[in-house]
Amino acid sequence: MVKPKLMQGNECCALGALAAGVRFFAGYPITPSTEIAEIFSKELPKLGGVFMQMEDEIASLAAVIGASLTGKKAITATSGPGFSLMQENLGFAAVAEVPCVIVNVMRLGPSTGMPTLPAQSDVMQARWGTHGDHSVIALAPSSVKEAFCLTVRAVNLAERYRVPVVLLMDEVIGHLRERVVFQPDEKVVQWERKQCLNPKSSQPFEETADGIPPFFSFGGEYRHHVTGLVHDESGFPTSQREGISRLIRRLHYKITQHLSDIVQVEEFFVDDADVLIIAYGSTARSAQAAVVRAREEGKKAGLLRLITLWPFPEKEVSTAAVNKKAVIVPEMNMGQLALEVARVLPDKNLLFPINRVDGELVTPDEILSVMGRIY
Amino acid sequence: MVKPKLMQGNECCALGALAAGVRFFAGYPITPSTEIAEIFSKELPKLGGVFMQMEDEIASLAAVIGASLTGKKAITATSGPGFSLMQENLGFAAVAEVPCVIVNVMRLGPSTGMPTLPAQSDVMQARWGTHGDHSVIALAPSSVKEAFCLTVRAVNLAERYRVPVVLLMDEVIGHLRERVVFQPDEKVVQWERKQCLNPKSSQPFEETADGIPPFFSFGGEYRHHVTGLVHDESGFPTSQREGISRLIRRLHYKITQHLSDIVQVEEFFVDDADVLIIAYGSTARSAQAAVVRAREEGKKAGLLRLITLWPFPEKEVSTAAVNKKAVIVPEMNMGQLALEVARVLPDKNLLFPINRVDGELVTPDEILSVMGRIY
Amino acid sequence: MSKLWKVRLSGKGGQGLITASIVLADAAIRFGKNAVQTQSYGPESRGGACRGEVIISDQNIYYPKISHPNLLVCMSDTAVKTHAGFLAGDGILIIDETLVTQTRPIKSQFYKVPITGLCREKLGQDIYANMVVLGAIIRITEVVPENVVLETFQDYFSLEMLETNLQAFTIGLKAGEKAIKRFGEFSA
Amino acid sequence: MSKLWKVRLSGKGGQGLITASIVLADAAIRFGKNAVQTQSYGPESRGGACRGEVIISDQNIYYPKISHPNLLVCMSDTAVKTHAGFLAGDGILIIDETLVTQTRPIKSQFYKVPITGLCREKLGQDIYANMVVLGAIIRITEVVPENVVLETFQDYFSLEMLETNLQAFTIGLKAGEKAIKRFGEFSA
Amino acid sequence: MAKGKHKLHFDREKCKACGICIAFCPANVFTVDIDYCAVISSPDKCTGCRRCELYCPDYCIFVEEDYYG
Amino acid sequence: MAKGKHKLHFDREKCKACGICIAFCPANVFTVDIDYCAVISSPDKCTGCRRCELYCPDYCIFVEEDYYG
Amino acid sequence: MCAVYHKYLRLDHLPHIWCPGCGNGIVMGAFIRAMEDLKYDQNEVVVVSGIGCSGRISGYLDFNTLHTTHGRALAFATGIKAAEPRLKIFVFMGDGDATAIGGNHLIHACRRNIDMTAIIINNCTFGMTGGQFSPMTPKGKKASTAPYGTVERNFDIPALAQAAGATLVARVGIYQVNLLRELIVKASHHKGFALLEVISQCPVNYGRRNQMGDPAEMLEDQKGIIKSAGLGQGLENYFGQIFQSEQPEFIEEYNKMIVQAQKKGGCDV
Amino acid sequence: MCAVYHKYLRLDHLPHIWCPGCGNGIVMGAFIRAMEDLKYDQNEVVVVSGIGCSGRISGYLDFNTLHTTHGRALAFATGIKAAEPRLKIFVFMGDGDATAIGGNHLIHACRRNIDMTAIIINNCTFGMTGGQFSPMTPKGKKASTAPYGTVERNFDIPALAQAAGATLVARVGIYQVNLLRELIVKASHHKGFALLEVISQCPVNYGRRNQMGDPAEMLEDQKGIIKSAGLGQGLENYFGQIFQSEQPEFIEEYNKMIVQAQKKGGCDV
Ligand SMILES: Cc1ncc(C[n+]2csc(CCOP(=O)(O)OP(=O)(O)O)c2C)c(N)n1
Ligand SMILES: Cc1ncc(C[n+]2csc(CCOP(=O)(O)OP(=O)(O)O)c2C)c(N)n1
Ligand code: SF4
Ligand code: SF4
Ligand code: SF4
Ligand code: SF4
Ligand code: SF4
Ligand code: SF4
Ligand SMILES: [Mg+2]
Ligand SMILES: [Mg+2]
Repeated sequence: MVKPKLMQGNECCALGALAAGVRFFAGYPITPSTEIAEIFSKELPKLGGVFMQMEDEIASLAAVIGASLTGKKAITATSGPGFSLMQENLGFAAVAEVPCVIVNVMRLGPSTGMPTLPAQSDVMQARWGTHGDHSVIALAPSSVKEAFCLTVRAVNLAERYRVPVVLLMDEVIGHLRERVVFQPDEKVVQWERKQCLNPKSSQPFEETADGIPPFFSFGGEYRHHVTGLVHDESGFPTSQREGISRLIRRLHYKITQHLSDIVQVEEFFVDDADVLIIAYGSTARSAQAAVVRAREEGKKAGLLRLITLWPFPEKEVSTAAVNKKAVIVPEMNMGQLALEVARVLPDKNLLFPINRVDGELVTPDEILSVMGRIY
Repeated sequence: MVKPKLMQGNECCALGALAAGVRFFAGYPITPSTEIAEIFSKELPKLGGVFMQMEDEIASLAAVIGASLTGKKAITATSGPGFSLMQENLGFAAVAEVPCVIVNVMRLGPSTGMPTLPAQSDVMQARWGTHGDHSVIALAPSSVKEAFCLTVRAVNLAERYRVPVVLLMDEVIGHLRERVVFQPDEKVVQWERKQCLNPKSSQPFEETADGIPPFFSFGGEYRHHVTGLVHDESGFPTSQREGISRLIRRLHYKITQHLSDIVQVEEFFVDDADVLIIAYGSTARSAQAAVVRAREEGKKAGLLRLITLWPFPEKEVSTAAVNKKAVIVPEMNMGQLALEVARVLPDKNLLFPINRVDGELVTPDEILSVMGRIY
Repeated sequence: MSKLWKVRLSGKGGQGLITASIVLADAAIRFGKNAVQTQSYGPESRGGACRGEVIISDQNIYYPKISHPNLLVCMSDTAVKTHAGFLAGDGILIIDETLVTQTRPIKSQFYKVPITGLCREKLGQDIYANMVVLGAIIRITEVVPENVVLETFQDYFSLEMLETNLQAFTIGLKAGEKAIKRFGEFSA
Repeated sequence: MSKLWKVRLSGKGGQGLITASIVLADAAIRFGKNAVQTQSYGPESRGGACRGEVIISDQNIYYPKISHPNLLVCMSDTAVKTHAGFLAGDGILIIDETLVTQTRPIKSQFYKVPITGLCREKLGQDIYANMVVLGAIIRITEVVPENVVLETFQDYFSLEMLETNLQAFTIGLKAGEKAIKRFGEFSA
Repeated sequence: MAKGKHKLHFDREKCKACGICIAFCPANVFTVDIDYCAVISSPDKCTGCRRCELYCPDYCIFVEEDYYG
Repeated sequence: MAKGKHKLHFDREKCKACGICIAFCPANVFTVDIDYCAVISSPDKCTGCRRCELYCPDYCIFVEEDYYG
Repeated sequence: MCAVYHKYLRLDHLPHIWCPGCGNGIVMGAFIRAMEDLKYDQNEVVVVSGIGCSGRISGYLDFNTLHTTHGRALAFATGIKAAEPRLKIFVFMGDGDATAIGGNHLIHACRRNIDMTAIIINNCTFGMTGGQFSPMTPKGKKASTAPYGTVERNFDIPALAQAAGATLVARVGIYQVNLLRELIVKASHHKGFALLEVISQCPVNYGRRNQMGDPAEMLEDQKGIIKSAGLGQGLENYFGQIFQSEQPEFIEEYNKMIVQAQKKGGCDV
Repeated sequence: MCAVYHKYLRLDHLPHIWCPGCGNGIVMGAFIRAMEDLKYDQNEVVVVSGIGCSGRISGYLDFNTLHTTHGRALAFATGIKAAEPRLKIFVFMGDGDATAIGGNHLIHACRRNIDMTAIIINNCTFGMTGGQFSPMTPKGKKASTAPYGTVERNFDIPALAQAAGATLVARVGIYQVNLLRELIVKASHHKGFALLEVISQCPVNYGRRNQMGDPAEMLEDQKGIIKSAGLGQGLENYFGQIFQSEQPEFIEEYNKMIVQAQKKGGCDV
């Protein structure tokens, strides 16, 4: 076995990206994500890759998209205020189908808020932050090791589906240091973009069976046009009604068609549970602790940990909720993913959100106490 | 009776703002909202007010907030791409409780999209576009006259609740010209900010009974500090856990505590209806046409028109949905407010969304045909 | 209850059709009708496909768009190609004979008016063609009385421009007259 | 199964307590334990309230935060005020006698160590106080063997810095020794 | 070798009737048609200066040099 | 009127021990205490130049002019 | 249309959407002729543009083309160049695009001195959105958002770019089509960030509102426009003049750093 | 602490959060003494700041104070000034705040020549986030995101501001505390946009990483820093020197326009 190591969430995120083949980072420093940039600034030059500190977050995502258009795997990292500024270009990446990963290490509050305190309050923003209808994938790691694995996965999903993927890490995980073990047989699998093989028979935004068009890269053998305007399959602007609808719908279907490949959840004593906790990120750890303690007390608690937040694991949540007496959703926000859970639950009276917005992680005690009240 | 006039939605929006007492506009041109800026550039100087064309949308909302801090009523107007850029400062207005109105004349698509075509695809963004937990009010007019009235109301709500209010107008309404009648006895009521009367006994961000702190204006008699950091009641940054939580929660409660004052819907043959349509903005007009035709055919259709989109009229929707055989939600997007309706409906199988994303308004025929299939 | 009019003016950007539709809607409202006006245009600021639409009614107008106009004016070949097929069964089609090559009757109520030609000929410039269109419409449909339209003009044109636009409108009225007379020729 | 340690090092920014907590967590992992390390600090880059926390266990550590430490080190008066009340019933409290004015025993297991004073006196500078702390902890709790900590040092300090940090650590070990001996004085 | 004549190629389809070539041609080669589009009226006067080609925003005109046809 | 002496006021509470006043005082008025905070050791040497006051980032020092006390 | 147009234009996307007499077409023509001189492999050229009438240029040119978000063209271009330095980059922006919303990316591209050619097509207005004033609309001129004439001062683009660090700057009018072509060639050969301000014309949304006559008249009037557009800080009134200096270029400096970093030893991933 | 500090500081919010020897405190001290000279009614003064260590200055000063979003201070300030022209505006920004994310608002405030005083506290780094390089970090210096030394060039802030249209620009070091005070007074008296670049120090996140000694040593070293921070385009190396010109100010021009507009007759609302 490989020697276990003490590693930090942000560190593992950067190293995961490098392992996934990322060779371009552009970003603008912001607490609590800065370590990610710092690691890239140190490691990328060694690998011949590019680290750029841009003038702001808008430029950062723009540069990442530009780099990705040349075929490079590219990433940026930020926190709330920067993520807000990236929204317009996130929409560009969605509509122009440019693979890229945006790490958002979530901190508390709107505006400057509380830069050093954790929150999970950008969950809805990750889905809805940009204007217009679009598709996006968002993942949330619950451990330092998972920060590595999910960054790899984020890069892979971005490449496979030609979408912006948001890694929603909360500050607790980003700054957490813990024991990480890489097994000697553990391999980092890299997914590559579907490449255009023959420009005669394929188009850069074509409606393929799997919904994902082949990628034409800048500086490759075929020239093409990329625009943020609604475009037809060739990539040029269109104002044909069917063409418009086809593009916007495909941007959705290319994700919803592949839920089984994209959506990941983890079950922890779910099957026989009476009370189900649904959680993600660091709050899922509190939930795990609560489940362990509840079980010790003989209470049948279980946890459905959401790894993929968007597309929302609708099927998994409704299946897991079947026959449960209560569903507890602890979050470090005023109740965001709980809204989605409410949408999916057959009976909203079963839903018990727990919300903390004071910069502290929800505690196992709080979860147990809610559990105690209802069960 | 006053002579009826042919007026445009964007025009009425600007005139409504002036009637509500707005004397400051800062914006950056963007289709299909530009007429609003153009009218302000003509009318504001006549009234001694200020029209500024800023370097971008970020600066526009910043300038609006700055102007509002001096006690002036201030507004900006934009469309999707600009609205995305405003998100960070929208959060600032929310957390610093600065009254302001943001008009978003919605156009199609993420990124540049289809600048001249209508959509209703920024509904979720209006609620969730900025990072962190916050409160926001959003209204959607369905007629040109209502563009006037709801702009007045948006200004009033912003002033009363010290929040950013988003006027979500779709391009159809923004560019529509129709007959507008102002009754001679029609008065524009202006709501004013609660002012600080005594700085000794009150604080600029204090927890009052109604949740709304008194306003201290720059250049007034009392000096104070305004920050986008989480702050205590005096306005200075705090990292006390209770203080943080209190602020974030108050930002919510000051809205949710006043739903009856804020939420407006309009019923159109709802009571005895078997099939309920829930719609807003221009699609509500298609729905009205559909209801009229359905009734002509002896079908009991009704419409609940949402005037306030955020806070979501949860109570009104669930009440109106009682005993309905089906609920149809037509939108010019991939289904956004339908998600909220789904959350509130007791039985999701009753929900029938109609979605158009090709830049055309949903037609009454489409609604009738869905109705025909289910009823 | 008088007739419900669904008017579509179609052509290219720069022809002033949107202005014509606005003036028409405004005149209808002055005349005590209900009216809505909408428009659509492409990214091109000149020369792209462009249309102005007006619904005139005595009732509330909820749905403001027109799927099947009962009065269609086409000021380009593309306009004919795009819109003629949507004309309501009993609808009226007016084409600008100067610009549209397809001049064979394609609908029962088919009027040919050499709009742009007349405008050029009499006023030396194309840009008043939109008011010629308006004149022709008013004469052919009588949707709004002439004098109400003339009244409306005051609000839309500066003093310098008023004169020529009035001329254009009158040219349109006469041309409409003539077209009605010629109508027999084409009636299917 | 050995003891579950919940260690909180509290003081001010600039004292190096976060580094100390990281080294401790790393050493614990080298020693085959499970460990998580977290931290919290204010906006001040120096002098603000600051803490580093480590949980050391043989089990999975889910919830990574500590509400009731069973080993608390306080390096400022504010730290004592803020954290002492949360110490677990059987918990150990170590205070920096040099910086904390409250030096009367407030918990059953109460160790006074003149951490900063010793550091200054022997090394001429305060900045190694964090390794003095670490030494004291190791001696008092024996949570990780000395040699494992020393091994860990190689990864955290450059060659130039290693020497002095080792010295500081040794000073801490000795001071811990002494504190244990003095412990009797305070036991309630 | 003797220099050939300049041959003017003009694409009426593309002309947007901006009037630039007409105003800029030093030799008054162009007039306008009923649509205000350019018309090559006096091709023989052409000096081959290529102003029309270089300034036409729609690439309607191409001045072929050394044309012996 | 005769000019009075300069009186140095110092607020130890606020001092963050940056060392600026110590280094900048031309008259070596300051030394440091165990916390590296400034200490007014030789007040009499003070020339009243106010450098300590103007450069102290924490406003710990105030040089009172024309002090007759 | 001669062969060079056939080679570099996407003929199936013409006619372009620009109005009769719009300067954008003239600039694109000069660019195409400059490409004829430069003889780059089309696959190795990237044309990036912003949003605006001028931004539509990328759609018509047969290279790798990118039509970005409003104001951000240089930031996208920076990513492309840094990721794939062998590519030749040309960035087209409108005056609004480059100097209103995109001003920050402009000065930072100048500061970094990253090797690319930027062309600002300055028609003194926001053409695409219907003629609002831009930071380059001369004071006193009318615009759809300045019915009483603008009150704001303008940038002197070359002076600003030079102060920000650009190492080749020039201003040229579309009137000077041949000079424009030469300058594009020169700018592309320059190692570092080259910025050309091209004084262009929007006869429809700017000229008409300001009674500037037909496109041909506007074209003749160019020198006057340039004068009034200057801030009067020394660089004004140069018209085709070109300032050039040699300074470290971003990619070169970055590559030196890579060598440095790689000496220090490998990454443990 | 003398009376002037008592008057202008919010004593209950001190001690400030800045590190020992941080230049921000020295700048704030000079500002307070300039206020003593200016004698404005405190209720008529607005202090706006950005985000960063330097941005915290607004919280300590007893005026109307506004701590904005990162980089946007000048845009907020523009709204305040335009809405309430009688207020005296001072805007504090860090080098990152003003020249990285906020560069566009900076050049536009210069261009508009709107009457306010902007002070950039240039400590050559992003202090608050832990010492990443900023556009003002001299080339070759280390930063937390430049472990091998920075490769980017810097802005010459006064040259940039002047080219953008600012009508009073100066660079001064915190070493020159008295000059700084005088310049603040002069800038505030100036009609138009006045920009002061104050070379400051971040001993913790910049100085330490670059072995620049203790705060006192850094303070002594200032002239050297200023030299290397210049772009070498003519304006470099002036240290306290001040460039001033008279140009139309935004509010004045706007007011003239109002007069014009009101002549044209009323609005029908
Ligand atoms: C974020 C954003 N704001 C505003 C717009 C609307 N918009 C499109 S083009 C343009 C300005 C065009 O002016 P310029 O860059 O000078 O280009 P021109 O059309 O004059 O060539 C604006 C404001 C937009 N597309 N995106
Ligand atoms: C939009 C956004 N991006 C990034 C940040 C993080 N951030 C806070 S302060 C700062 C830079 C501070 O540098 P500077 O402006 O020079 O101020 P200093 O701390 O050096 O005084 C950054 C990047 C932020 N708050 N908001
Ligand atoms: S310049 Fe070109 S587009 Fe203009 S009139 Fe001449 S040929 Fe036609
Ligand atoms: S080449 Fe010169 S002379 Fe010949 S037609 Fe063109 S502009 Fe006239
Ligand atoms: S006033 Fe001058 S001489 Fe006196 S203590 Fe201060 S620095 Fe020293
Ligand atoms: S300058 Fe001020 S803070 Fe620094 S040592 Fe002297 S008194 Fe203390
Ligand atoms: S609007 Fe102006 S810039 Fe745009 S295409 Fe027309 S003439 Fe050219
Ligand atoms: S980090 Fe630097 S700039 Fe910030 S307070 Fe400390 S010394 Fe000052
Ligand atoms: Mg322009
Ligand atoms: Mg700084």
